[in-house]
Amino acid sequence: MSAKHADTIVMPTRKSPVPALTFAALILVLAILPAFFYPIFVMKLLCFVLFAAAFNLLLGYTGLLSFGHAAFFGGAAYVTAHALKVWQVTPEFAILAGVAAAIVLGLIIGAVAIRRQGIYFAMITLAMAQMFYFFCLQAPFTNGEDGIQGFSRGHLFGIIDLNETMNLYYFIAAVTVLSLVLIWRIVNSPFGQILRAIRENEPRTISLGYSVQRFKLAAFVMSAGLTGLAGALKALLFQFATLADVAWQMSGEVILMTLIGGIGTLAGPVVGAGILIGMQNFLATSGLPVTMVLGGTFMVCVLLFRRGVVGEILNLLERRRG
Amino acid sequence: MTTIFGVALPVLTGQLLIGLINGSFYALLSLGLAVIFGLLRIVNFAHGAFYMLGAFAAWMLLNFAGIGYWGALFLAPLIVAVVGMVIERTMLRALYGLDHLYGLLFTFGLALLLEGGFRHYFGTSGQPFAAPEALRGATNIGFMMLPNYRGWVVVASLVVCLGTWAIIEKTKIGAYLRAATENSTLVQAFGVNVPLLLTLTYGFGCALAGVAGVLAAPLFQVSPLMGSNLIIIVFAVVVIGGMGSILGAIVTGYMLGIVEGLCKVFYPEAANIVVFVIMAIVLLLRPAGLFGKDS
Amino acid sequence: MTATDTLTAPATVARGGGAAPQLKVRKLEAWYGESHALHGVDLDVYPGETVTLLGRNGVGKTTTLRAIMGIIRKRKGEVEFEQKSIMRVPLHRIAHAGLGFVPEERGIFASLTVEENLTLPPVVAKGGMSIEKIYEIFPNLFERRGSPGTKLSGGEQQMLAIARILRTGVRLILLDEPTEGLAPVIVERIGEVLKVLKTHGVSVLLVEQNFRFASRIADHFYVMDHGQVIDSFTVSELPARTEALNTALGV
Amino acid sequence: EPYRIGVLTDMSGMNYDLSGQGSVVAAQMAVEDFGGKLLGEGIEVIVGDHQNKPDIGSTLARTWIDEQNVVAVVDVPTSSVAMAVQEITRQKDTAFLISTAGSSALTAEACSASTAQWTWDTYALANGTGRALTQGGAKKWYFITVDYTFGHALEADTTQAVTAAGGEVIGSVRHPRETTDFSSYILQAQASGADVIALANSSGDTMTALKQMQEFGITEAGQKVAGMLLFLTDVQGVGLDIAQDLTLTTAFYWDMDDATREWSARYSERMGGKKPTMVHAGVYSSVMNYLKAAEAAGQAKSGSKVMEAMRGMDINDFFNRNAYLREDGRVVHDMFLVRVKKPSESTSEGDLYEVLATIPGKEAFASLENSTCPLVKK
Amino acid sequence: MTNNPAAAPADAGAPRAVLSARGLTKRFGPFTAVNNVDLDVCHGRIHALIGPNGAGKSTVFNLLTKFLKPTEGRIVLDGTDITAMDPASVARMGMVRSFQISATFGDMTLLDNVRVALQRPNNMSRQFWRSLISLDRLNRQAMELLDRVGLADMAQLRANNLSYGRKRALEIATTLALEPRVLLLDEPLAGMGQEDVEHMAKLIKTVSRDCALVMVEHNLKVVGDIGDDITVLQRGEILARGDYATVSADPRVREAYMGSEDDSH
Ligand SMILES: Nc1ncnc2c1ncn2[C@@H]1O[C@H](COP(=O)(O)OP(=O)(O)OP(=O)(O)O)[C@@H](O)[C@H]1O
Ligand SMILES: Nc1ncnc2c1ncn2[C@@H]1O[C@H](COP(=O)(O)OP(=O)(O)OP(=O)(O)O)[C@@H](O)[C@H]1O
Ligand SMILES: [Mg+2]
Ligand SMILES: [Mg+2]
Repeated sequence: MSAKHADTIVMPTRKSPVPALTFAALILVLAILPAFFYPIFVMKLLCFVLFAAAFNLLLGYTGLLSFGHAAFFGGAAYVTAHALKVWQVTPEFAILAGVAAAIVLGLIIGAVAIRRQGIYFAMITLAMAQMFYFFCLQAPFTNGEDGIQGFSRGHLFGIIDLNETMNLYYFIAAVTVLSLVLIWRIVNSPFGQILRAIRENEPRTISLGYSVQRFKLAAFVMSAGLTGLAGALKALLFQFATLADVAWQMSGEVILMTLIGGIGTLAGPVVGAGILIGMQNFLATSGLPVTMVLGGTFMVCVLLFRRGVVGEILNLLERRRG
Repeated sequence: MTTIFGVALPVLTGQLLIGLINGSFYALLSLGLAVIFGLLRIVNFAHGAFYMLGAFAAWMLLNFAGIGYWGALFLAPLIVAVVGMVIERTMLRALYGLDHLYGLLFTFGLALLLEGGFRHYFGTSGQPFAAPEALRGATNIGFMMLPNYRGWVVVASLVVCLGTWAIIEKTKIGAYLRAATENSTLVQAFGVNVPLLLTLTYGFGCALAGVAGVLAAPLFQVSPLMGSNLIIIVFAVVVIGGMGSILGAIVTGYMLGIVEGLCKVFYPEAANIVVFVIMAIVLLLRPAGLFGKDS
Repeated sequence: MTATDTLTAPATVARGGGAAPQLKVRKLEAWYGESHALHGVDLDVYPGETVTLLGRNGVGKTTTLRAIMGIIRKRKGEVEFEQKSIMRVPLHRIAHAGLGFVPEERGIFASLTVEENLTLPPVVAKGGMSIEKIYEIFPNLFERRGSPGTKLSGGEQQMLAIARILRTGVRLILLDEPTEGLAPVIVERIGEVLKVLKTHGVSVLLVEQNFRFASRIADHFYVMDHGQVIDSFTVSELPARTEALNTALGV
Repeated sequence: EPYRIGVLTDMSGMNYDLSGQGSVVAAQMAVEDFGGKLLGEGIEVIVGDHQNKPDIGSTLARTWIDEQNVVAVVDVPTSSVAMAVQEITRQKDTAFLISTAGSSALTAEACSASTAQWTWDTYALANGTGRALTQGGAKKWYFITVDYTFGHALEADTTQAVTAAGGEVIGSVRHPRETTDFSSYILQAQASGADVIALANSSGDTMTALKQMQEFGITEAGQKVAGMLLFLTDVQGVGLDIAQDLTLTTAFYWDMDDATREWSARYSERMGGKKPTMVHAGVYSSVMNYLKAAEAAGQAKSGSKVMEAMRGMDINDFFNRNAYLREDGRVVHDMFLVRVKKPSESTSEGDLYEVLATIPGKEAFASLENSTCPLVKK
Repeated sequence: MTNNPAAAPADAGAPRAVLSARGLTKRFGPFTAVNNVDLDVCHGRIHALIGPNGAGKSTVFNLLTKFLKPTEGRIVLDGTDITAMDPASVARMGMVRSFQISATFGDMTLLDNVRVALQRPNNMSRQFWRSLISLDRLNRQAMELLDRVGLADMAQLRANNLSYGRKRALEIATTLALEPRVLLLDEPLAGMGQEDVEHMAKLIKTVSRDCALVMVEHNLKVVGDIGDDITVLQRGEILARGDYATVSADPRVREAYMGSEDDSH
């Protein structure tokens, strides 16, 4: 038993330079990326990066696997598209409307789903999202298979013309980076600490006096809202919202992104989204059967690289250090 | 011939019966899922793919080997079981100790791979498969014309379901399996060959999907996508019944088939989502499902 | 079985005499992943003997039992049971060779009822106790026989874990801290059960923190530290060793 | 740099049979038949799999046009993807030759001057079948309709044709998409006493419904079954046993005359014996005519200019009869009412249809009178 | 027998009953696990709950902390009827428990384990916008707690890497972080080595000065040493109560629970 006095051992949490550096690097990369890549492609990537990061907030840090995130993504996309096309509001309001819709959906689906854990949770979210899919299929405002198409992106705050590719690019890049910072902050906050505790040992967290259900719901809704933001940006970018974004396959894809990148890591979703979107693009003209390749990738990841790319690298580094 | 007889309760009773037939498929599939989940703690997302595989196996047996429906009814599930067992032995096994989510994700990938593969080699429009000679036509059962084949489906599925239930609940095998899911090393240390048992169980669960596939082949299109549409509903059925509850899966399967059938008469717009609505309600009132033991 | 006929004196066992050890462990090493937990354990258990492994928390007692049983895959050295090596025997055949295991964490199955838990391990040889006898010893279990295993209280789970093995007819039982969490009356009863086992010729390899309990029933002691056996003595040498044990175990 | 023709299709999903590889082959045949050179440059066919995702499809189309000198995007199944791509081709003024997508919206509000919707649209199929059957004496109609925009439109279009021809719709039932069991709907349709049960849904649903109708002995009892949207591959999928006597409308059937047989034989040879669908023939015809028009216009970059030239051209061939391109992008040509043969009538694997009647283009397609396309001058 | 001469017998003076239960009953189906139990727990005293296995001790814990709903009976904490509350609210009112099977946050460091507990009373659990560094002001308190259970020099280890006995110590530190007014410990000493047992017993005694403490324990030596009030349960009912000397002299208790165990310590 130690006889040392507590004072001598108190160590303040060191402010790690890594996240700040990561974000700086990200901003730098985003500044020069359009010079090398197709801006539209980069923007699409950013939308999915945000999607995956929002999803990871839930899976990676709260331990809840949602199989229904497409509902928030696609739902927000529909609302944003509808707002732009029919209500003809400015883009920032359209996006806000989309996010609000995702939050409401998140509250509804979350309230039911958090009553169970683990796979039950996964299957309930899947089923609820599927319900939403059928709603979108049948609701007249979504135009069925055609989707909501052909609207102008409008002017941000009434001033900046988002139909200009580079304006749009900087807008989307800024929103994405800010959201990633926000997610990082949530995860590394006192609140995030409680989420971790819940993931580790739920009964114990309850016995410490935390209303676990509320924390879970809060995390779920945050994740849903940020996912909605990603969906709204995507609708703005492509100027359409279709059923593909609410289909359960989309929920599967975001899981795959997070898994490939590394569950519960900061950079994982970025890398994972990059790989998956890049792969889809490559496969589109490769002549290979896409679903087979995706399915195979999924299996290989689960069997061999459960930590994901970033996770495996981190693990290697940690081992090196001993 | 094809009008509905008996004017008083015709449509309704007819629908009830038809719901029961649908329920047969739900029951068979959710039973397989429940067996695999209850005993291996794997959410078999590939279950729909195995169902499809069963139908395709029947079709291939007919077209490449000249083996008809009755032969296929035994051989096709066997083939599916073997495929399942190979997958379990070589891959799935590695995931037992891990979080259940990995099993779900792995089988999700497997489903994509299988369906993608069949789509690639057999196209998407599907293959025709005829009901056996003996079961064609329809019988007048008083209030409706019941296609013979559908009658057969109900009977066959009932037999299979009850048989499975009896095996699992009434024999030692069930106890071994349930124990093995909790602590397989210990059960092994007691002298039970758990790896073999798990392989066989997964094979058996897949075979149940295979049986459903063969039964479905003459009713629906034999197509690579036939399972992926069904699987999510079946998931909901299993959640409603209470995951892992064998009896729950069976009863809920039939029940939901009937509910869905009735919904098609009274409010067809909602027929697609009625199962999910019921699921949400059940979860709000009884989080463990209708037959689930609270965990 | 009643309390009166259980108080038979322990069968004396000839150690180092002509008899061959029933369990012979030599240079047993074991690893948890990368971490080396056992550094060469040597020990013997003779037929009918009760042998106790002593040692502080974390020295590798449990690991020794698990390595003998083959539950830990990564191991090296030699384990012979009744003159046959069991190092390469698959886990599910070990029990059939006549070896039973009661784990530290009890291993009660939540999804099985008490009775199902009790009848789960296959009977591997004749000579095990009947269910009726078991219920007689542990009336608690009889009362709760229909309820799910983990709904039992901690102590009832411990009883069930031990009772389960008594049925199977194994000839050597590896028993890990059987008295943890048990009421003193039950501890006593378990002591009696172990003595009865001895009269039936069943040997026991016991891991125990409750030194007082162990000293009443064991024939032979091994003391472990840092993954090795550092001392060994018989029950008759016990009084002479008490001093040394106190420093080694902090008793 | 060669001119590139981008076949943007579904190589892995549910439209694979209908379009997919067959469309690629058809486009290649057209390029070869044309001589492989356009305005002195080579022509290349490139392929993209949009995986039925509009974002992938539109990104692909955009990069193709910007970076790969693609002058025409061809085929594009799945109407949401086609709509998204049409936005791109309109912006970039690139030719868009639609063959698989059949949404009428493509030539209505969303129409584009650089688009030609070549093969079919939902209106033409529904209308053709509706009118022809009603005129043939089947007056009372009952619909089994898939419950979303597409199905509603199909039902409305058909209803219009039926009533115009003197028939009446006596009932309809809506079913969710991807239904696995149609028996309740079939029972209701059966009980209605209609002459025709019309399936206003598409591929998977239609096939399942047909299969189950046979179980309930619908046609044996004298009711007719009409598919509002059926392709050759669908009929092959369910088999003649089940599809027999079904009436439907198509833009093309391989076994109509020597010209169709000749082209189809060449196609089959490259496709391992498979028969072309109307989509495949349409892809060939659209690419071929596009190349001719580009040659005539003297340039390929501006899609609308090429279409302009095409409007002035005779675009008749084995696929197109009495055909012309309208300003809303619709290619108007004759359609055909066919009946699916009984198994006993079919002499070979691909022998599926009996052509009952020709529907003149003007009747088959919606007239411009009520067009919502802004390009239509009124 | 007791180390604390200040501890008054229950009837003398006015010991404040912080937590009291009346007529507590829990039935699982037909089986009655706890039957009509009355319990008063006073500030500054250790109340030991003993009894044979399956007597219902853990169940009483679960009822008091609301992890189970009582079938019948009333529970009053500090004058508030808490019978219908949920476990988290009860914990917020200052009643905290440990678990019979140890419960730590395995993947978090010991420091974080304790800080999680400290966050709530410091209102630092919902702040999702603040940096983790803001939690550093809890460090001193957390380290003091770890030091009390002898884990201070392992503060940066992950809880998973601890041996069994140390996990239990950590759990107690976490529990103490909430400065509970009522503390319930379920077999806190089970599985601990001898020297840890002694240390922990001392700690429990110290802690009990500032709260009301209920403890389930089979280690009779410890119960005898530090227990102020003893309640013996059998088959869900109270068999005996009083101080250790009274209780251990009761022949029914000896028969049902202690057996021939000598209390020669
Ligand atoms: N599953 C495991 N993974 C990694 N290390 C382990 C594992 N189990 C035990 N160890 C380590 O191996 C060593 C020996 O542990 P073991 O459980 O055999 O100790 P023990 O003597 O039984 O202690 P106790 O009396 O506390 O039960 C310990 O240092 C422990 O930390
Ligand atoms: N959820 C439950 N369902 C059914 N029976 C239960 C449940 N929980 C406990 N029991 C039963 O209630 C009785 C009391 O259990 P409890 O865990 O309170 O005992 P305990 O006094 O803590 O014993 P131990 O000292 O062995 O831990 C036991 O017989 C147990 O089997
Ligand atoms: Mg141990
Ligand atoms: Mg207890």
